Amino acid sequence: MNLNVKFAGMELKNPILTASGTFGYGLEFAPYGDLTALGGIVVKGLSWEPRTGNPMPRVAETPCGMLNAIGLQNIGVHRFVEDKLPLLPWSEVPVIANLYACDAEDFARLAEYLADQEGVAALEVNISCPNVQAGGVLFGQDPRQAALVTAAVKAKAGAKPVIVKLSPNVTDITAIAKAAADAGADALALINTLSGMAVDIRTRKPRLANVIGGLSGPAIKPVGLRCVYQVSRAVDLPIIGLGGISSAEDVLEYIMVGAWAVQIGTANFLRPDMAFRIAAQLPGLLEELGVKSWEEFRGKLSI
Amino acid sequence: MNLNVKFAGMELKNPILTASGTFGYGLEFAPYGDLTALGGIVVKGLSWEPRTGNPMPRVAETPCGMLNAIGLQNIGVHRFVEDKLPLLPWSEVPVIANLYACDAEDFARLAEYLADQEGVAALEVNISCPNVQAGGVLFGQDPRQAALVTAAVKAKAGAKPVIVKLSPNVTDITAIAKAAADAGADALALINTLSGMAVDIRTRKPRLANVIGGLSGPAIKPVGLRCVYQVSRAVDLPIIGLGGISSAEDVLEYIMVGAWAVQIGTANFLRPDMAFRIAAQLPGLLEELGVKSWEEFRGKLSI
Amino acid sequence: MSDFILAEQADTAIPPTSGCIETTVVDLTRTDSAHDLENSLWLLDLQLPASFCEGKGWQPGQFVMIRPVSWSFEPLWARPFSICMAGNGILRIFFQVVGRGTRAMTKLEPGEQVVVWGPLGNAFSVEPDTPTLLLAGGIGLAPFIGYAWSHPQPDLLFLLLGHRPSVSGYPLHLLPESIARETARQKCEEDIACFVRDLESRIAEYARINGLILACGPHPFLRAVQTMAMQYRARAQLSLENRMACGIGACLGCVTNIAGQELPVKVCTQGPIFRAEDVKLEQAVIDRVKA
Amino acid sequence: MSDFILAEQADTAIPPTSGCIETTVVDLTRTDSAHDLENSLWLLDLQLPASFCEGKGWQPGQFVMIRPVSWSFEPLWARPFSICMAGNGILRIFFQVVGRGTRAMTKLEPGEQVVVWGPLGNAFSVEPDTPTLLLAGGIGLAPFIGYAWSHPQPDLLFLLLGHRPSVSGYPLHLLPESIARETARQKCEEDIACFVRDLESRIAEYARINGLILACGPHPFLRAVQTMAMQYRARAQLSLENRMACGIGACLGCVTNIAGQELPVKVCTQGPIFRAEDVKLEQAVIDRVKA
Ligand SMILES: Cc1cc2nc3c(=O)[nH]c(=O)nc-3n(C[C@H](O)[C@H](O)[C@H](O)COP(=O)(O)OP(=O)(O)OC[C@H]3O[C@@H](n4cnc5c(N)ncnc54)[C@H](O)[C@@H]3O)c2cc1C
Ligand SMILES: Cc1cc2nc3c(=O)[nH]c(=O)nc-3n(C[C@H](O)[C@H](O)[C@H](O)COP(=O)(O)OP(=O)(O)OC[C@H]3O[C@@H](n4cnc5c(N)ncnc54)[C@H](O)[C@@H]3O)c2cc1C
Ligand SMILES: Cc1cc2nc3c(=O)[nH]c(=O)nc-3n(C[C@H](O)[C@H](O)[C@H](O)COP(=O)(O)O)c2cc1C
Ligand SMILES: Cc1cc2nc3c(=O)[nH]c(=O)nc-3n(C[C@H](O)[C@H](O)[C@H](O)COP(=O)(O)O)c2cc1C
Ligand code: FES
Ligand code: FES
Repeated sequence: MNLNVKFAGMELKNPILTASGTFGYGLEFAPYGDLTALGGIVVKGLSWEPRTGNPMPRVAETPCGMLNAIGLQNIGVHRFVEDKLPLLPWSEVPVIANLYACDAEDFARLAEYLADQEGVAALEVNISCPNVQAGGVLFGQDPRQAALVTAAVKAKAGAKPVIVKLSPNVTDITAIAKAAADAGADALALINTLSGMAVDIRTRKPRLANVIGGLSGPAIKPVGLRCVYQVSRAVDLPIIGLGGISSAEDVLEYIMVGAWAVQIGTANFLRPDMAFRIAAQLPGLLEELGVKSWEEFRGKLSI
Repeated sequence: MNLNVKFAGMELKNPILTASGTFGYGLEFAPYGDLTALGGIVVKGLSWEPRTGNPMPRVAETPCGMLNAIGLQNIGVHRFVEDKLPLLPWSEVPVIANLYACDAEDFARLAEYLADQEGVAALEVNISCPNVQAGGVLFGQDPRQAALVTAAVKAKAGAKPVIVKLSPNVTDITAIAKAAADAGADALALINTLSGMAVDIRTRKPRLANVIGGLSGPAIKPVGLRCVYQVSRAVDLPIIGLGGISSAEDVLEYIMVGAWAVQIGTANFLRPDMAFRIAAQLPGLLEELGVKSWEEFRGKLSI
Repeated sequence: MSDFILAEQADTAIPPTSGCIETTVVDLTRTDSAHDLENSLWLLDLQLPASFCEGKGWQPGQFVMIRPVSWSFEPLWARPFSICMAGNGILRIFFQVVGRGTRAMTKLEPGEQVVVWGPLGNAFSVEPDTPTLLLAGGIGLAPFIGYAWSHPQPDLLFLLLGHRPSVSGYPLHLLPESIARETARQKCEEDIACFVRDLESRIAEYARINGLILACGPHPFLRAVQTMAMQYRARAQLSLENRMACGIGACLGCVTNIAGQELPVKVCTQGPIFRAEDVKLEQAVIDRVKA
Repeated sequence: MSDFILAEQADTAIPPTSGCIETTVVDLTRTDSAHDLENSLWLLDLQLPASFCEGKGWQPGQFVMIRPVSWSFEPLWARPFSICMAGNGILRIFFQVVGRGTRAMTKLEPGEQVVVWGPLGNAFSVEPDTPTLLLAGGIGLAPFIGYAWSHPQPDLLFLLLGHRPSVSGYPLHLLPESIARETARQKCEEDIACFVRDLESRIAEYARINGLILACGPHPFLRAVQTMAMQYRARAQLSLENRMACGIGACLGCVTNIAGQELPVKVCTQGPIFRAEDVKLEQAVIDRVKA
């Protein structure tokens, strides 16, 4: 079948994207597969200024998953646009910039700058920064804050589609999704990591210097599927599903509960050719299942 | 060292309890170990009337975890007290009743009935039922609702300690914890399962007839540790920690982040002698680590 | 006849078991010669825990939960298997590869550690003087090997085995020689229709002579047997293969609805064997449990 | 000397690699004879991917990420290992059991499938005419075997190996015979003090003659080398063993702070080898990474 998916003004040759923070700036994976064989590339979260991130250690393995507290180390949006973007095959594969800021103005400034970059296909807004002004609650944990950021980005994004990335660490993810939708989001991506921690009883220290980090990987797939399922029934926006995907089967599980596209995250660490392998295996699996089009399959979970 | 722990008016010979719903009514495990070697037994959630639970299938395996949507099938509190409790060695090991109801009055009625039962050492309140009157939000997801239930149970529990069991499916678990504490809870137990789902792309059906279920097992340990850590710093009540514990090491991880005792849940399914083995291994591990008392270890994570 | 079953199904006593034991793999042999690992057939011999035959011992139809130590957390649960034979120091099971757990079991090495608990559940009725029809759907043969050996008059038994992989993969040589048997391969629609006719005439016959019918196999097979048994008013017992997380009545994940029971009953402790007229084999469960 | 290293550390180019390959286990041998599995020493030979020596080839000090296919999700990450040797159809690594990943690797069977990516990272400098001191802390010996074979004048090399398990477990016979060497076991406080004195006098000596010092081993060992190298102004390169999730610069989990760099640098792509004067070996990291 034709794997092509169109939504939010984007056209992807297949629904396999990569997840921000797990695929570097894309170039790191060029030796392991053909970047243009992917549906799209979401790069590491970008801030206005370069960021050093959190102290080490900042990754730890957990059962069927991992914790990270990288703290958004990145080279800053300017160096990304100047040094990395020109090397990416952006005319053949959509490159999506993941934005990170700690107030609405900063988000808007990032959006404005990126709106002018031809090589950027869309903006993905990471709203998991704590808003200090709002008492430290994360933007992504409060519908009003989420709406604020979405509107600010949307106002400056010009023609670029705005994807809002949601956190699962909330009482009701559909409330945040609705707020982002009402504020103008073109698509939603979910889920970001679950808040978690790990400790070492011998050193009596946390395994992450930052103490708390984000849980990702196969362990969280049930949570990701549930969130996508709930949001896809509550909000009329295309959804990009992620969380624990590590096979073509997992991709179809997400699409079956309502996702239009998916992102491969932690699984890229299991083997750097993972996203390429999954993209290559997808047609065969669809044929085996007798699926003829995305429309016939997407969201078609029979209850 | 002396493994004894005292809190909330209870005295446990060691901090190893079993988690509700994973240890039947206790008796099922008698062939696999000495029930009196445990710190305590928390039995399957009890409602006023017997409940048939959800349709099948209601369990599914997931990476390093499982989903369940048993739907609180149970024989009802009266048959528990009449048929099961007399067979349990409750004079030698504390038996804790886990209560389940869908409104505050029902909770109060359960508490009142159990307050009179000599064989019941404490009441654990499962507030993960959706409150239909409050628009279907779970009691455990709203601080006011949580306080309401806690106060209702506490008012009728007489001398029995009241343990409130918290859900991790909230934006801020410390807010619920504080509400329960202010409403009179004697201790808190956390975490209950994470909301999740699983699907089968071949049958195109959810793997649970109920569609959504609760995720438990090693996969969720990082979330449980994080919740216990946060709540233990926010609330001045003893905490019973659980979520993914499957070894003596895991027990000490929970105690190091602030728990007074722990519960073994899904791991009981890995082998039915699991809780007994962990209780037996604990002294050796403590000795290896040079721990001399709980006071010197509990909450002593060095940041 | 089924007093024994009904007693267990009353959900009062804890069935006797030898507890949870760490034992070792003695031998693992593949019995079929197909190319594919999927659906392949295996005999697994474990060192029989000394405690296993003490006390009440084990009875055919009972099962064990098996979990290799090497599984750490993946797969998470143990897997249930009928006891094929237990004696002479060996606990033998006969299994088919259907998913990741059974696939992982094909990697077991002699000497490797395996956690086992059992014997679990109730057993097939034994009526020493009654002609008894054993209906095995594929791997459902497993408990009948022990059953045949334990029966006081094996010449009263007749085994009908419906199978998909070649019959050579099924260890029929482990049965007492005196047992009458028939096998029927189901390769195509026609085979299946033919097998169903055969099944029906046998069930009708045993209904007529008030014989005992015991069935073990996949859900669709059990449903067919159930329907016919009801139709001909035969006395049939079905062994259910519901998905099990604990095997000991603790998780309530394996339940089934039984006529006359207010609450769903636990297949692991109150079954796995039920009278055909009592059990509700729901279609929804079948679709999901056997994809 | 360190131009090569500094170029890589500039975080521009993607270091050349042969990509991600599924290969098979040729051989696994335990080299020590201790009783315990913990800390045991092993040589693992994998079939060398044909692409591995093409193009730029590999250089001593580089590493590979290894992940047996049988791991499914547990452990989750691949594990990094120095290339001990690569040639004649064999990719050899030398590893020590320190945790669950390396423990699981001791179960590898010939013929088993393993995913490998590499060669990764930068390499130790080779200065053909400079006396070069190789400082190996235990398993840190691994890269020096390849280094010694690739060096144009092996008689200019001197290897000092500090070790805890018996020396017989270290495959010193794999080194070219012409290489001078000394080994020192660290069993007690006294041994350690003695080894540290030895280390210091060697480092002082190589500083004097403007020799090159290369070190590979656990963090505390590297710290000791670093301190002494700074003190005597020796030219030393350290190979870091930070925890790695991806090995290719994508996760930012392996970073370390380097003098003169605004952002933390990736040990996997910009290292693992750094000049002693540049790298900040933080105590906090050490406590946590090597418990
Ligand atoms: C009392 C009892 C006795 C059994 N005796 C035998 C026996 O003697 N020999 C034998 O080969 N098998 C027997 N089974 C079935 C066996 O337990 C399953 O085949 C096995 O658990 C599948 O594990 P898996 O990881 O390979 O499959 P999974 O990967 O878990 O699943 C693969 C497929 O098998 C189905 N399945 C998974 N678990 C079960 C389960 N517990 N029961 C039924 N279907 C399941 C799934 O729905 C799926 O379609 C018995 C089951 C029960 C309950
Ligand atoms: C570039 C590089 C080259 C290496 N070369 C070799 C080699 O040639 N031979 C060899 O035996 N080892 C080598 N190591 C170390 C090896 O990667 C670790 O010993 C291994 O990853 C531990 O895995 P584990 O699952 O057994 O330990 P775990 O169970 O993950 O951890 C056990 C202990 O090892 C520490 N640890 C875990 N992962 C790492 C890691 N990636 N780096 C350092 N410490 C870790 C943990 O903090 C813990 O104290 C190298 C590491 C790096 C980064
Ligand atoms: C090491 C690491 C770094 C990440 N960095 C980012 C980031 O910069 N921005 C972002 O939106 N999400 C980030 N994430 C979250 C992932 O994009 C993804 O939402 C999450 O890991 C769940 O998907 P997975 O289970 O497939 O990994 C990061 C995840 C990991 C593991
Ligand atoms: C099959 C099953 C049934 C459960 N039933 C209950 C219950 O009746 N009441 C309750 O409070 N928690 C129930 N739980 C939640 C557990 O008590 C526990 O909070 C959760 O599983 C997390 O711990 P674990 O990861 O150790 O299993 C159940 C969990 C499982 C797996
Ligand atoms: S398998 Fe757990 S109750 Fe039957
Ligand atoms: S290991 Fe991932 S960036 Fe170095």
